[in-house]
Amino acid sequence: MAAEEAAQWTKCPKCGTMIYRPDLAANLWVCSSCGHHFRMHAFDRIATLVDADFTEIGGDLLPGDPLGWTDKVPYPQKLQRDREKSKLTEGVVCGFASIGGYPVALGVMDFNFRGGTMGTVVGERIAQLFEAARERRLPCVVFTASGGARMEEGMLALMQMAKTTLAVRRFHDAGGYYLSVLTDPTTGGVSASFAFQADVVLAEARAAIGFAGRRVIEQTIRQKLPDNFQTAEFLLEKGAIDMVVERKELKDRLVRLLDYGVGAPLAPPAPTSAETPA
Amino acid sequence: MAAEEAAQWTKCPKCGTMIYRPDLAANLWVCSSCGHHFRMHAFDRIATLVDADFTEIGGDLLPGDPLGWTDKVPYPQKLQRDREKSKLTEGVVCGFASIGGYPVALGVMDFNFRGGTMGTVVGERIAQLFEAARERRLPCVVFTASGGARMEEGMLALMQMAKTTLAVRRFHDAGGYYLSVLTDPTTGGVSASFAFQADVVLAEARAAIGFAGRRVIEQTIRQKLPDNFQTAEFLLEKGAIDMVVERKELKDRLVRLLDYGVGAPLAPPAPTSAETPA
Amino acid sequence: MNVIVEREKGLLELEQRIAELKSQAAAQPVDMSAEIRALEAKYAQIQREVFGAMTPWQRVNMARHPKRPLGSDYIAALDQFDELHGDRHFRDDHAIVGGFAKLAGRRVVAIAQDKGRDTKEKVFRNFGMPGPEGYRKVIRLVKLADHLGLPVVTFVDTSGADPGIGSEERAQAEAIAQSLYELADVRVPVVATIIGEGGSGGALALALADRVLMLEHAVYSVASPEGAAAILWGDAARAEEAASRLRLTSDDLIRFGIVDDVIPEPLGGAHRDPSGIVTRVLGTVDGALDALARLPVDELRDRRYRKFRRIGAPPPR
Amino acid sequence: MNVIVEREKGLLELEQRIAELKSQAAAQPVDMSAEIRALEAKYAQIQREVFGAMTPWQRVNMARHPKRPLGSDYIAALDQFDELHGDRHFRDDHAIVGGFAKLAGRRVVAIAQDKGRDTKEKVFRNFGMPGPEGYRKVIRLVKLADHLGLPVVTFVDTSGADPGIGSEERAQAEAIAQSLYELADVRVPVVATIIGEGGSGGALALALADRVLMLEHAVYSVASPEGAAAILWGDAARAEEAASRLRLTSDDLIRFGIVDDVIPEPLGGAHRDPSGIVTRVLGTVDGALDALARLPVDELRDRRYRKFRRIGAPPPR
Ligand SMILES: [Zn+2]
Ligand SMILES: [Zn+2]
Repeated sequence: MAAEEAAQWTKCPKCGTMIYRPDLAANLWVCSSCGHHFRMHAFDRIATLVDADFTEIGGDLLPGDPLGWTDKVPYPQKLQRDREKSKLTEGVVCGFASIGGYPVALGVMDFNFRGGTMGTVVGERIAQLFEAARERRLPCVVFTASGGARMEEGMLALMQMAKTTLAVRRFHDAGGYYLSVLTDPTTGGVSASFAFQADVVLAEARAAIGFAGRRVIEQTIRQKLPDNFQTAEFLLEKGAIDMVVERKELKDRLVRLLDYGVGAPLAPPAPTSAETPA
Repeated sequence: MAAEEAAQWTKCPKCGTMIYRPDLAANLWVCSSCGHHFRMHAFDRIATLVDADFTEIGGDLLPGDPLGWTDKVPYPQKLQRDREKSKLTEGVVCGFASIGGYPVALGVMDFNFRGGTMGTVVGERIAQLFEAARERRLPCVVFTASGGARMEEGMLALMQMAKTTLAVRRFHDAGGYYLSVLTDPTTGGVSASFAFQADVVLAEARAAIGFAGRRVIEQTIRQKLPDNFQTAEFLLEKGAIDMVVERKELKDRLVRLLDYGVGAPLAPPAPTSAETPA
Repeated sequence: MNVIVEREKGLLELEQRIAELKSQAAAQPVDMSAEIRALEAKYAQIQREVFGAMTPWQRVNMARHPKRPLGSDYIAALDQFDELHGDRHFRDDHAIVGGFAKLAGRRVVAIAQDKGRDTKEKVFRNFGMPGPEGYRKVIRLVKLADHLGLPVVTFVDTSGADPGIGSEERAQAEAIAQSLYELADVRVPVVATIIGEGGSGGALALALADRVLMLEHAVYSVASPEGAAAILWGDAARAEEAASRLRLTSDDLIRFGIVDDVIPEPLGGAHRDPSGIVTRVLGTVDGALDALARLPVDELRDRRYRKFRRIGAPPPR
Repeated sequence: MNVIVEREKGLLELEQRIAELKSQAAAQPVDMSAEIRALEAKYAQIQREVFGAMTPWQRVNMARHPKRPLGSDYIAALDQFDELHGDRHFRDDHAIVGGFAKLAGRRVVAIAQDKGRDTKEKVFRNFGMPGPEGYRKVIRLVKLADHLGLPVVTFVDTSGADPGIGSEERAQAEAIAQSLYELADVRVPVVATIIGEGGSGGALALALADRVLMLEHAVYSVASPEGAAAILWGDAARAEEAASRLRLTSDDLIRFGIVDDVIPEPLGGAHRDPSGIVTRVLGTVDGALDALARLPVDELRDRRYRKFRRIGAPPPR
């Protein structure tokens, strides 16, 4: 098997099945053998959701190196490496689109860029997204995937929890409708800010969601945690989230949920295109 | 010992000590041996709290017999008996007064009248109290003591939970400041309405507080409950109430708490009399 | 033992005999129409005797009939339903089912108490007795409805709030008090329907509403008859006697102005025509929402205030 | 092992020798003033060496010094304090102490994180690590302050929010998110002071404030140095190295505009003059409240928005 052909195959980390990558993409990055949800690239996620009309905002906001951080390699080199690896400029992609005919402000985080950590650019893009949604009277949909605050930007990263919260609150107080979709993994400063400030909090099936990391907790309590701990299903049972959705049903569900917001104080008129669901 | 003299003595139900009634009154109906808080008559309670200026409202509202209730004796006879026994016209006394110089709207329930149960008159008096407090821009202080809704007035009694809630909500939305003091016992429809709708919820030491009665729970789970279950101290630990106060410290504490509301949107100017605490 | 189920037994046998006779008649040339008519007349007579004028205790048993449509049956009949779970703090309480829904094309938030049908479901739903987390889910959904401007529709069916240790530990009283508090001034119309048992504060916590509807044979009571008997006479066995005094039927409650509208049931009770009754209820709710939708928000809230304010109030002097 | 406590040992011995010498000198006719002066000079020199220019790691250790004034020391120094307990739903979290208070005669709501001093207290206070109920108590108190128009004063000192199983089960992330959400638009002024360790989101949940003050040797960090080292290099033992990179000192944070004012400590740290430093902090808070009290509500909230909005924002184009 040539190297080129081999690169077309990937192994499911859950069940070990070898999957042909184009098939995986066609199946929304869900393993057809075991249902494992692969982490999705932000632009793949957007492509599977929107009505082919995504307009990015804030894409020109790029991170600096406010702390002058160096450990093994300088922070700017890490950023450069992740940019190349992920084809992204930062850990979140924001913009306008419509989903099933419903116009939305859409933010999608990507674990491939610095583990989806929130630094100044992620915070700024999210804040701008909510501000733009407020001005344009759009509902806001945000997909989270994050290891938490980005260490290499220190306290400036932590402060993005405050910044994003202020933008969400202002949007919401004006009557905005906000749906968050927690994907694998959503932890730390992102889970403890805009992820859990939505009107409706959805989670993808089997996503890991929590505040403290699993390892931190295991070290603290010095015992192994049960397998389902911090899973979406666990959180549903504990009352923390509204629903768990399989990826294949996610778009339909989002369209239905968006429709309930059509009469909200801060909402555009109902869609009139042929794409409107019955 | 003559019968007349014997009537001057009472036995502490907690420790069994015989107490001379005038001493008990002088000690705020607290057993000087064991600290047991006797249930207080509403007018005794008022006398120990207010600056000698209580003006009752709603005292002329008297219960009818909306269901035409009879079991062993007709409901009107029960009412008559309790009126004579308690020297009260119903299970709550409401009015205006000042406490340590702070003008308040004050409601005091009394377990001696039909077990402090809430019927139409209790609900109406409480609602009128909150409406008057709103009009006069007074903080509201309510002492609860209740076995719940009054069976003999059926659904009309239950509806008083809704009525009192509406009055509390309207008062609160206008900026009113509301303190509730839960005394022994506070259960059922009173605990599940205005008792737990206050800005600050105080409880007298060792008072029994809960929704379901202790016996109902024991019958349901078929085991004995721990002694401290549904006590004020238990609720404090469980986070349900703001503080537990010994009766001797209650007036001072209320005065301090009332002072924090002086700048509230719906508040009279700060007291200027000599009674104002330093 | 459900007294309605007991009384139904003879009728069900008769029903079966009539059906058998009819199928025999179809298969044979002999004319059996006279016998059939006679049996049908007898059936109708017994049915009228049994269900024509039920005692309050029979109504209680009808409200608890094992085949009576449950909260989730009404939810299932909505055009669309997207369940929202949890109180965001402790757990998802399955005695309360709530979420976004469409009713006759209208976007609403629907909330139902559900007792469960079979044993497994009953346990899962805690027999329809919500704990504090159930009422906190209600609060959350009502706030959401208020935020999005969606009317709230509730279906009430509970013997009462859960009286367990955990519920007391997590402040059941506070949860009900706050549910009432939240409903008291919500900016959207609220329509509550008592579909089975409206048991005490645990029911009212979903029924501080602009319109309170009630099924003909539902009951709505200050306490369950058993609870009232225990409170009054220390003897839960005297439930039938308590039921006869508590004025818990729809006739009583419409007279007191506590219920705004009674939805008739077929002779024999809602379970004799479950889908028909569910449709009729949803239609009545829809009509109530139509009327309420015309009111300006302040007028809506003011009417709600006055509606409950006058219950049990002395006549104005 | 606290590196500041270690470094203090020599100084404390020297202090004791000077004190002994002074009492000897007072008791004898011999002139020992030269020896005393020499020792005092040496003491001052060492003190300057030790505390004059502390490394970030030393600052972390100073912030964790076992004798450093704790949250409850600030609370105790208020003119009046009436503690309010509980989240109304699950339990009273002792890592958070809050209630009504008077500060320089002003009515406020005061909220402090407290780590506890001795072992028993530390356990009682969960080492100052609040669980979800702690943050829900904060939310409740902030709503109360908003309702009564009282400013909010917070004292921040935590290594972070509690990372236990129960805290995750009861939605720690949601509790912190909602605490931030509540503070974001409260109608009253909020002044936060970082008095010891400002550890991550668990600290920020009390510090989304109109004025953020910081003691000179306090630290405020995106993660504890141990946590950051574990995240970055999988090795919590490299905490000192992490501390040196994280920019967690008051000098760094005032430069970034994250902290508005730094309150100087005596040479050797706040614990060398606990009552003096507590008084100074309360005075600074009072001054900040004076300034904020002059702002109209909308202006206050707008400034709060802009204050955090610009942190880490790219320069406007
Ligand atoms: Zn697989
Ligand atoms: Zn005693």
